[in-house]
Amino acid sequence: MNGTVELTIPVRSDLLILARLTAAAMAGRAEFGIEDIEDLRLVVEELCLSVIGRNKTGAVHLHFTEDAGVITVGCSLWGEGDLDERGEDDPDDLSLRIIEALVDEYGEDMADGRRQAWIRKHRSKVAS
Amino acid sequence: MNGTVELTIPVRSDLLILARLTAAAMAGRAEFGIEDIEDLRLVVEELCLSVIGRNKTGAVHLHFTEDAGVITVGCSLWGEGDLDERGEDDPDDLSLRIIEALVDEYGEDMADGRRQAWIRKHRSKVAS
Amino acid sequence: MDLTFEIAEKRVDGVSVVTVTGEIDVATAPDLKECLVTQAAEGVSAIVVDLSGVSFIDSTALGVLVGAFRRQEEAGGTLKLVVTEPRILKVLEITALTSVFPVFASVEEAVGG
Amino acid sequence: MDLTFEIAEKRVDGVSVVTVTGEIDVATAPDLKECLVTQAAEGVSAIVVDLSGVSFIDSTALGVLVGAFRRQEEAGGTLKLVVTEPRILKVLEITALTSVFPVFASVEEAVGG
Ligand SMILES: Nc1ncnc2c1ncn2[C@@H]1O[C@H](COP(=O)(O)OP(=O)(O)O)[C@@H](O)[C@H]1O
Ligand SMILES: Nc1ncnc2c1ncn2[C@@H]1O[C@H](COP(=O)(O)OP(=O)(O)O)[C@@H](O)[C@H]1O
Repeated sequence: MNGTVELTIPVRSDLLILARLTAAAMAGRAEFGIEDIEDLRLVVEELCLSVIGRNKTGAVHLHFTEDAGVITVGCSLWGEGDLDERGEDDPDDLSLRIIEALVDEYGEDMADGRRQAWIRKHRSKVAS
Repeated sequence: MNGTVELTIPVRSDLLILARLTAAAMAGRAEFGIEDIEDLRLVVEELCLSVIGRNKTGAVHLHFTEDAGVITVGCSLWGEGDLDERGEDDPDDLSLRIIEALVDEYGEDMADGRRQAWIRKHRSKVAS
Repeated sequence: MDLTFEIAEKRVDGVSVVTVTGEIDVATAPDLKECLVTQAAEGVSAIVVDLSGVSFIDSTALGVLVGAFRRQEEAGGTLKLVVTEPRILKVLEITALTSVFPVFASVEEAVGG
Repeated sequence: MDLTFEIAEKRVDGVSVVTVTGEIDVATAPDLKECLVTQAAEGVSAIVVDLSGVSFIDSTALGVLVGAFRRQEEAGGTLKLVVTEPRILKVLEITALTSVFPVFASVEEAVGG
């Protein structure tokens, strides 16, 4: 628990900003440069969007750890999800391209019996 | 769970800003005025400080709910706390005065077998 | 933390210029979509979306822009972007969308070009 | 979200003016305390803490200011505050600290008064 920040937000679009704020604040405190912080803000948004998919109920659970200039963010879906009928504007492919381009590592694993997606980003050598 | 935001942060001073950011973002989304948002930011900081007291380990667990212009924030301490030797600059009395002045209701209760302190603030009639 | 988001519409030389300010994310992208869908329904043939004042753009917002771009193409119209922020340009580049959208450095160039 | 926090010190007519910028919270208050403790140890008799550029102040920060005020009093010195932000004045008022600190609207008034 020590050193880990956990955040649970309902699958309701207008609160995802909290995930971005948490990522930015942690990266800021860990002395990431502005460009790295902006990358992380976007990546965390895309991580949430990819985990949420078309679910319109339930909650997104995130955990953030920072250790020696490396931030890891894990994201999983809690609770049963009713599916949205979206379909149009499905940006999954875009999310993946963004994540691939901006993180050092990403993947999926099982944590507490739940599928979790995670990303990892190192602080750049020169603060940009 | 639905509609509730939960945040767990280690008892480490430089991350309390996350509690303030979460409070401000929720209040902003709920169309609280600037003065109300600033009040809530301060109150949530003081709520955390009063729950943390002299503990220097463990984690602070917060939950935020918003319903029809009323924001409720609960705060409890998770994990065993090693006590800090502070003593000087003990601002408990100041925390209490601030909380009393800026919220509509506050109190303590038991939640999940843990002592929790909570505050409640209504959106002002006229956005200030 | 800047929660202000605004969409303004104006006409410049017969071109519809949509100026977006703030963060376009999953919460605000629907507003942009509604604006662009309405313009398409009204048969607007030339649209310029000015993203100069945009500080954050996510995949939802990009999806809305791509959707609008396609609708314009199918209807024989155009949709151009104005991007000045390096940050926004970077996001368009990593998603390979700079090869989809005509991107300009100012509204004047987009309207004229 | 503004994470910048700065403390600057200067001398104005023999008075030590400490200018604080940003948010003084539990994370940054120790820096202010260190600055004020150092000044007391150096025997500085007149201190003005300029809070004009402070956007947030919590009880930890207020505790630091009260502690410094008392140290100055005991040593026969003074500590005055410059407050221009209504928000900061409000916090001083609800904690009844406006009756503890001499509060001024500008550095000139604090140094002269
Ligand atoms: N490089 C790309 N070029 C074009 N479209 C893309 C690209 N990458 C992803 N897309 C997808 O195209 C979608 C937009 O199409 P959509 O909104 O379904 O249009 P329509 O409904 O008008 O057919 C976006 O949501 C996006 O996921
Ligand atoms: N209205 C008040 N006036 C004076 N002191 C107050 C007031 N309210 C609270 N205090 C307490 O006084 C403390 C500052 O004293 P302290 O730092 O212990 O001084 P010292 O260690 O120099 O004796 C603050 O932390 C604060 O809790």
